[in-house]
Amino acid sequence: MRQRSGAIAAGLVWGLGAALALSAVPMVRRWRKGQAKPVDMVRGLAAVPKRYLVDVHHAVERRPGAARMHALVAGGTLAGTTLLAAGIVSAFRNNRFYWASVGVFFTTAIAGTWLVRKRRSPQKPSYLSGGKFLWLPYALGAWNVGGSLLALGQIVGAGGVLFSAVPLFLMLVGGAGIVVQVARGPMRHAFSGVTWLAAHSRPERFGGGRSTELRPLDLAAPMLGAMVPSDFGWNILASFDACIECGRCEQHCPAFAAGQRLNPKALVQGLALAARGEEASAYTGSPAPHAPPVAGKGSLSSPVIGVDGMIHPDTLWACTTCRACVEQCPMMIEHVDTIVDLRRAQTLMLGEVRPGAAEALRHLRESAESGGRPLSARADGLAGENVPVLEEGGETDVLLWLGEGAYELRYARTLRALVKLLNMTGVNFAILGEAELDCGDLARRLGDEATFQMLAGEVIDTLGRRRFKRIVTADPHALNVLRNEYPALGGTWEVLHHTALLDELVSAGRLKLDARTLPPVAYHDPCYLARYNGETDAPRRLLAACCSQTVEMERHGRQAMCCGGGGGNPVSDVDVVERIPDLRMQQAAQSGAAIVAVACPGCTAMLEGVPEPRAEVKDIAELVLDAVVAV
Amino acid sequence: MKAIVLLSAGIDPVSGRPAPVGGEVRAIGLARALGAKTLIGLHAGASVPALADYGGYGLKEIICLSGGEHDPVAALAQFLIRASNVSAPDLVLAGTRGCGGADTGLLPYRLAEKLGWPIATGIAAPLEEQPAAGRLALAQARARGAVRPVHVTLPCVVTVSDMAECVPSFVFADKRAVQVRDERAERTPQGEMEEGLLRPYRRRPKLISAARTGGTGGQLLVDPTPEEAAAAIIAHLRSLGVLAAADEASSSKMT
Amino acid sequence: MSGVRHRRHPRAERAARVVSGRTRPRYDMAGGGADVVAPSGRRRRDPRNERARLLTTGREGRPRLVRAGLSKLAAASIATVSSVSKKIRIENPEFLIAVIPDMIDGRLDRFDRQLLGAARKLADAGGGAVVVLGARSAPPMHETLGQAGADRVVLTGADGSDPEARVDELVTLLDRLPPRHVLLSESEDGADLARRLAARTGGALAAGVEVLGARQIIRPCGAGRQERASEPASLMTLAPDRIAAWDGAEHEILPLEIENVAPTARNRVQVGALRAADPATMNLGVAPFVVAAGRGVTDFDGFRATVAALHATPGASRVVCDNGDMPRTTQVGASGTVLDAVCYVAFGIAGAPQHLQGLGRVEHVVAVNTDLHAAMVKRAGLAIIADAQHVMPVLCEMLAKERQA
Amino acid sequence: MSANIEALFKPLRIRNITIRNRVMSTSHAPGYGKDGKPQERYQLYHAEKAKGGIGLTMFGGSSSVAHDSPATPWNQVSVVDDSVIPYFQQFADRVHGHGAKLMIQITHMGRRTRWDTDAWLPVIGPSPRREPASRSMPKEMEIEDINRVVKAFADAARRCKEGGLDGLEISGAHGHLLDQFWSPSVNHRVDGYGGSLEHRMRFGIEVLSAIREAVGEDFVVGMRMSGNELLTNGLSQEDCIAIASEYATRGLVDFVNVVGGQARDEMSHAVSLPNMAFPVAPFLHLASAIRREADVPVFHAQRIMDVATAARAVAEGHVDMVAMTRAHIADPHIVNKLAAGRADDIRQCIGAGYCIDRIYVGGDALCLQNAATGREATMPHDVTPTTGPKCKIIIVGGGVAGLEAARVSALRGHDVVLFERENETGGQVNLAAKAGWREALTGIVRWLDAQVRKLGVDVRTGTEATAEMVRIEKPDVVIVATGGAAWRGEVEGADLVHTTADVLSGAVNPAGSVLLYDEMGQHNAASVGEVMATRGCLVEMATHDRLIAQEVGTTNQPVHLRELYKHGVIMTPNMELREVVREGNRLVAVLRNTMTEEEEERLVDHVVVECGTLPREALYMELKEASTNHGQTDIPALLNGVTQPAVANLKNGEYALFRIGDAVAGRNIHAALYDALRLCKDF
Repeated sequence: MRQRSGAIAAGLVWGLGAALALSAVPMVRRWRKGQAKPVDMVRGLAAVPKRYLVDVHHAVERRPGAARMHALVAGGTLAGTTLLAAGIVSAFRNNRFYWASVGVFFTTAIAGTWLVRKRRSPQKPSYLSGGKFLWLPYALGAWNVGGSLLALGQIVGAGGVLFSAVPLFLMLVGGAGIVVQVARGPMRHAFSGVTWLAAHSRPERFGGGRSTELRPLDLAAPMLGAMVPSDFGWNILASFDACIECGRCEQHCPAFAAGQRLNPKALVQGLALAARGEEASAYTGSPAPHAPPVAGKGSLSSPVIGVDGMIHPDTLWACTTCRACVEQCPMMIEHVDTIVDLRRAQTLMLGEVRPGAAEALRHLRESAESGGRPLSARADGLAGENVPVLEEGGETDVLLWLGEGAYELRYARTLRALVKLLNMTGVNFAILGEAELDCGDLARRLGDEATFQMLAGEVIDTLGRRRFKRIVTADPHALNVLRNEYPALGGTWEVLHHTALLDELVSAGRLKLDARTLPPVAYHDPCYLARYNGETDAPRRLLAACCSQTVEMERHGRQAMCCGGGGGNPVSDVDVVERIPDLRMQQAAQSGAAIVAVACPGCTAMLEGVPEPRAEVKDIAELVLDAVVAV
Repeated sequence: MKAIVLLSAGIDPVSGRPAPVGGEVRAIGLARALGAKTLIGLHAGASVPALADYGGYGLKEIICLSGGEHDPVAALAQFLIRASNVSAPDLVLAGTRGCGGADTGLLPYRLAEKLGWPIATGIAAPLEEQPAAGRLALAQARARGAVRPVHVTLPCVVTVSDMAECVPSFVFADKRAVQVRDERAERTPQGEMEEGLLRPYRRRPKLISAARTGGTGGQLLVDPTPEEAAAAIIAHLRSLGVLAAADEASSSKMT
Repeated sequence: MSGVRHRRHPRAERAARVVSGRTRPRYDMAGGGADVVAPSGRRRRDPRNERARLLTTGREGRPRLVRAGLSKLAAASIATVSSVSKKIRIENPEFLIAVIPDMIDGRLDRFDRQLLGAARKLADAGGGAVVVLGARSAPPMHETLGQAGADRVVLTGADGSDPEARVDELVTLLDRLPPRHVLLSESEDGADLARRLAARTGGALAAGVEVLGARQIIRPCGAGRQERASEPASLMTLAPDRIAAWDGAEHEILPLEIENVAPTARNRVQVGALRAADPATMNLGVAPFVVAAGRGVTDFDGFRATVAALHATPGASRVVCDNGDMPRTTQVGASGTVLDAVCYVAFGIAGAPQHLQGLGRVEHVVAVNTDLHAAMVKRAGLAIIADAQHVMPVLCEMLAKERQA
Repeated sequence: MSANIEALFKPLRIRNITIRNRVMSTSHAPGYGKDGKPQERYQLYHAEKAKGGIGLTMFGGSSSVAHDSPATPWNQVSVVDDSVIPYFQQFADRVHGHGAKLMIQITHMGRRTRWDTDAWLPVIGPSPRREPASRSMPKEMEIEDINRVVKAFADAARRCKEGGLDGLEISGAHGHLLDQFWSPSVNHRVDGYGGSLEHRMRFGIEVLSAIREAVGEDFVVGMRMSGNELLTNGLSQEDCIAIASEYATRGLVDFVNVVGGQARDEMSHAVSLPNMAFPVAPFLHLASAIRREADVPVFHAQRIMDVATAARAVAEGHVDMVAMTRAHIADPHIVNKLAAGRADDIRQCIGAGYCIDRIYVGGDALCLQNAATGREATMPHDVTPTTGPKCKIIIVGGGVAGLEAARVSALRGHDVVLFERENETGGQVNLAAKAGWREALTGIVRWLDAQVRKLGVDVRTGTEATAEMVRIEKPDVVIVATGGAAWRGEVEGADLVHTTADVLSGAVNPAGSVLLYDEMGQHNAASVGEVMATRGCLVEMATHDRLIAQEVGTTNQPVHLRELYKHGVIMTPNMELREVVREGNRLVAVLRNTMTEEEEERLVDHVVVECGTLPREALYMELKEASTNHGQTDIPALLNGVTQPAVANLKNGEYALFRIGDAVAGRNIHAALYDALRLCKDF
């Protein structure tokens, strides 16, 4: 009996394995309806363990409780179950040490299972989903308790109903539950997650690398962007299934926090449900806040955006492309790529953009400037500073890219400070003057790839006709496009953020600063500098050198919260409950900062737009200029 | 209904880069609002890349009359007369004026004259109630948001107001799908040339009068009862015509 | 420069003051009689009455002070009031300049006057006369037209309801004149009519002329990035507010022998009556009828109700906007919105200079104010010295009653 | 904020220079010149505007090119020899250091100056016609004089260029030699320089041609001129447009700087420097008309005080550069505040004309509402926080002295409480502003009040402070700014008269006949006379001075006189009020002629007097004994700009006491503000 129950248990494991494998078949079949992507699956699969243990865990670890839970339950269950599968070999079955090991693993898993249950009990946190998650701990518990009991019986040599029938029954029930969870429930992430990790669309991200640039679209393709789920790459479809609904994206999404009709988790789940042909009601997490109702139906081949579809259009335009969700996602899902793909179809195939955005895009097409302002007016704010203009065929060391912000009175002040610093230190620099067009960032984030490529082509041509060593810009959005997105279109330059250049000048001793006595200063990281480009240190070094007292907001560095100014959100007439910059300035106030240091024209405009009383907003260049004691 | 939209190769007033003319974009929108089934763009001149943008606003087909730039009215009229033999257009729509050339806004009028068609001008939208076939009821846009109903016999030329809100959205996929077809216009002699000297525009201020604070005296009521005061105000406003008569006021409320 | 001048003889004035030989002569400032000597023995003077007693009428209606005293005045030295201002007559013009004004509602508006100003420039450069076509009103209009610079008037019959009939009539009349230049306004109606005329006659049109002289006109073209300077064209439209209205002496309208044309309807295009937009949501700068609140208003809900009842667009003074009682977009004044309204009603607004500047080209002002001396009262065509706060509710009530009736 | 504002921030390129924005200050004579040179005070005054973001500042109104146009009368700049060049260089460096451009006005004033100063040379002009304003009768210029002056202009222009200035304008406005030639009201010559407009323009053409030859192509040369002399027989608007167009077409000028009117007598002087009685930008239409016809940039100043009007003038294209000259005297940091979105912090010029009125009596230009202007070396425009200990400062009185003391103290970082017994701050200025066209005075209070509240001062209006209330606050410093109370003077029967303050406050509302007696010669009596006359009173205004409103400056007094004449007020100078007695229900006022001592009477319904104010000092006296300094301000410390010793050496529980403004002695708004700023900036 005792011997037999061991063998049955091993058989059960194999049976479970088979059932799981079978459950994956429809999933794989569905994914194959997505677009083919050149992915080296063999190398990808080989890399999975490392990707899982390093990169995924790095993200999971940001919630220590979840990491513990996951390590115990996944580790225990997988190890116990795998070991039990080896029980097919009778030699093992006779070994007490073997059973002791099985018992230890399953007992560990029981502890983990208890933690799984505790997550949603007695009260489910809002960021977590319910539904099948609610009985998942019982299925796991049945399986693991069964396994433990069985092992205990084997060790102590006891048999009987308690140590053979009961454990086997528990394992049978638990196993069936697990099969249901994997085939039709959140546990599918075990399989889809592995697939996605192996076939990730940005493998460069693994091992601490960065890959944030949007990829060019073939403008001759019949379908531009994604209108229906099957327009996505097959691996992207897998990534939707890989979502474990942990809600970290939701917790970090600035639009969600401000009640702006976007919940990245609900978005990914909406896409996954649409792809599976399930109804929206199957989703049990928080919805996109205040989003108007939609039909909530979908299929692989029906439009996913729209009131008849799965996701309301407002959701798309609320995204600031800040990448906070992507940064947080333990499954490394690419929310921003997804949103931009969806926007591309809306913009390029349907012309469905918000009136404000349509106006901006029209200006970009017709006058190469999003406000329809004369290109010659861009440098107006620098008129008193005698900045040379780099003409065609000319040469300089540093080409200063002014960006869209230069038109604003406020940011012109920052640029003046920067120009003064460059003049002080004798840096040989110039601007493009009237030849500087919009870099195309806004068009691209709004999904208008056609206008982006048109502008990028002209800009690359303009830059190609001038000689310079590197480009410096105070606009992280322009920096991101010039540095990361133009290479794919044939333009590669060394591009520096102005804080990096100033930091370089200070460390080279060309600029001497004296920390001024100021009230506490907090640095607000621009998304496109910190998350997109990983630059968080140079600005902080500069601040430390020019202000007596710095503080950090709770969310800073790569975890910083967006100001709300990116991704075309400000021109998209987004319905607002709260304004994102208001939330950010509240966070600044909580940190005790009286001055918020910024390094981006978008952040400056958004944060200064917050009604007073609020902290003063100053660009790092301005703070540095005030602190200069010698050059 | 078959409609032709007259297209010109315009420029953006700020940057000077080639750009579609706002009025012509609105003309496409108005044609759609009028329920035009067939919608063709017509350009007197050889095709230029910027014309494809009109495709983005909803034109599937654009015909360019190469050589027509010498005398656009003649070229367009010839084309339209020829087209009438096959399937006559009911409607020719145009913007109020071009953007980048002489910009006089005279072309649609001349074309209507040449075709012997009536012309309805400054139109913002169709009226809700349409008359029997063969006529069209349109809303002419007037300053301060006012409108004037215009009834016109088909076939006709219609110019679209720059205040019209019927701006179609721009769809890149449609732009790349547009068929721009070159058709040789019959050789026409060079039309009249504008005389004078062409030079960069110098912006001149509009007239302003001398600032003044005082004024001439008028009717004066000292310490009237509120009733007297109100009655005087109402009577005065009525005499100026700014306050509708009581019966008009109630009837205007109903419309 | 006002035409009133005072003629004074300081020595005579002094002499006239000497009244009595008392040590301290007296005058009564408020009294109407001669200087008096006070009980104290001091001279008691009333300088105001001293002046009044010596005042008579001088030349051209100026006040004249006769220091020697009026009683000594010879009747002959009283100047006869004369100078009837002379009208300018152009009897045998070298050529004609035709002007076709819009004359919306039969009135000559600012643009029409500018048109006549431009026509005068062209006419006066060579002894021409200005002919107005289209004044459909009775003779009293002649005076206004003459003041605006017209020499002849041709009455036309067709109105704008059938634009083609109107063009037919004008083309015939112009053929009969024929003028050297025809001028219209680049306004909504003028622009349309000018183009219809050009298309019908096949002539050229200089549209939207911004600079006009006898030898040269300049008009923008090329998307407003270029301009074309040329000789004045035979048919021109004038951009609004570019050429000053005639501010010289009145012209006399002389009769013009011309056979009138009976317009025949074509009925291909029919233009109906104007339907106005909702004033409540209209942009203040273009609103035709603005009702504004100032310091004298305290109940702003009541004010808004009044504005709504009048079908007007709401406005406010700076103080009211400073206090946040009305949105900043409603501020009227040099530092707010400058109005272009036909009528402006000011409730409780005294009329600071900056506020009055915001009235820009407002034609008619109604002031309701407690201060008789307020600048707004001086500016008003109808001024009511009363508490705006009491008048508004009654006004509302009356309008509501009318509506019910 | 108006959408036009951006238009102000558009750079303007003229010849070889780019001006960073469209806001400028025109050349004027602040009276800061010293020995004919623009020295430190003059330079700092303009450098402050440059620091404040202005695009172009022009200095040296009426800088002279020749000895017979002396620089002495208004402490102007003399460009007659090379000794001025180093000063120009230093000046230019200072202004360029802040990114602004610097230009000068050079001129020959012709008959519009005095012969009885340094060189005692006769004044010259195109024709011997006396100018009422300068009271000078010129010598008719001979051809040699013309050639000499033309050369003098050219030499002076060369000096300006060598001095590193960015450009210059010659003046043909305000009746200088250039427009003396243009104007048929002055020029009666029969040679080639007189007669037709073409001939009258010749002198200017020769001057400008000689200047261009002297300075070469890389130097901006402009011209200031009138857009309409508003004078019978003067230059009409058409004449002025013709002159501007002709000079522009000939390429002689790179800009024209347009003014309205001229300044050859008292009223026209007041009109050309319009004060608060005038509408905003009264002559913009003249500049606009020239801008329409002449193809050169147009500059224009004249009562453009608020940024909205300035922005509108530029945005609508009426002018290319908008000059806010007096506006910058009130606040030299207009542009920076505007660019920083702090338009509400701009201290807006109210058009009091105090600056200009001072220089016409030989003084230096000072701002009625900004005591730092013209004192940049000693007084801060930006008050910086103290590095010393923070004090508790109690200020009693919310008039302008108290408000300024509160503002400055709060900016220094102190804890400030302000008591005001009325329900609103402003004190006597509120009263003064009730008089006719003086309403704009409220602007002074409005700005101070808003600043004080923004800075978090604890403003307790409707609270009359007592010594006890002050002590409870445990102050370190107490400043008494309780102002003054109107005085009835020493006339016999003073109990029968009212003061002007009684009339303005509404305490009395005289009707019938009124004798208004003015002992001060200031604005108060004249404006109250106007107020009463507009209310229908029969007013006679008597004063012991030689003139009505004798102490009021040249841009304001004519407006008072105009209004008084207009309203039929009888003006009786050289009379002293001796006695008032009741006779029946009327009053008899006894006046004595100050020259002949003859007495006469007026039988009137009311007598109103203006005899100034006496300090309200009761609270000060009560607090004085317990204070460490017995209420005395240490004058050397005050003058040397160091912290008052009483404040520097304060011990716990003690307080120092000061009094400022009219609470010390009745003076004016500027004195009150200067008292406060000077004292509090060092706390």
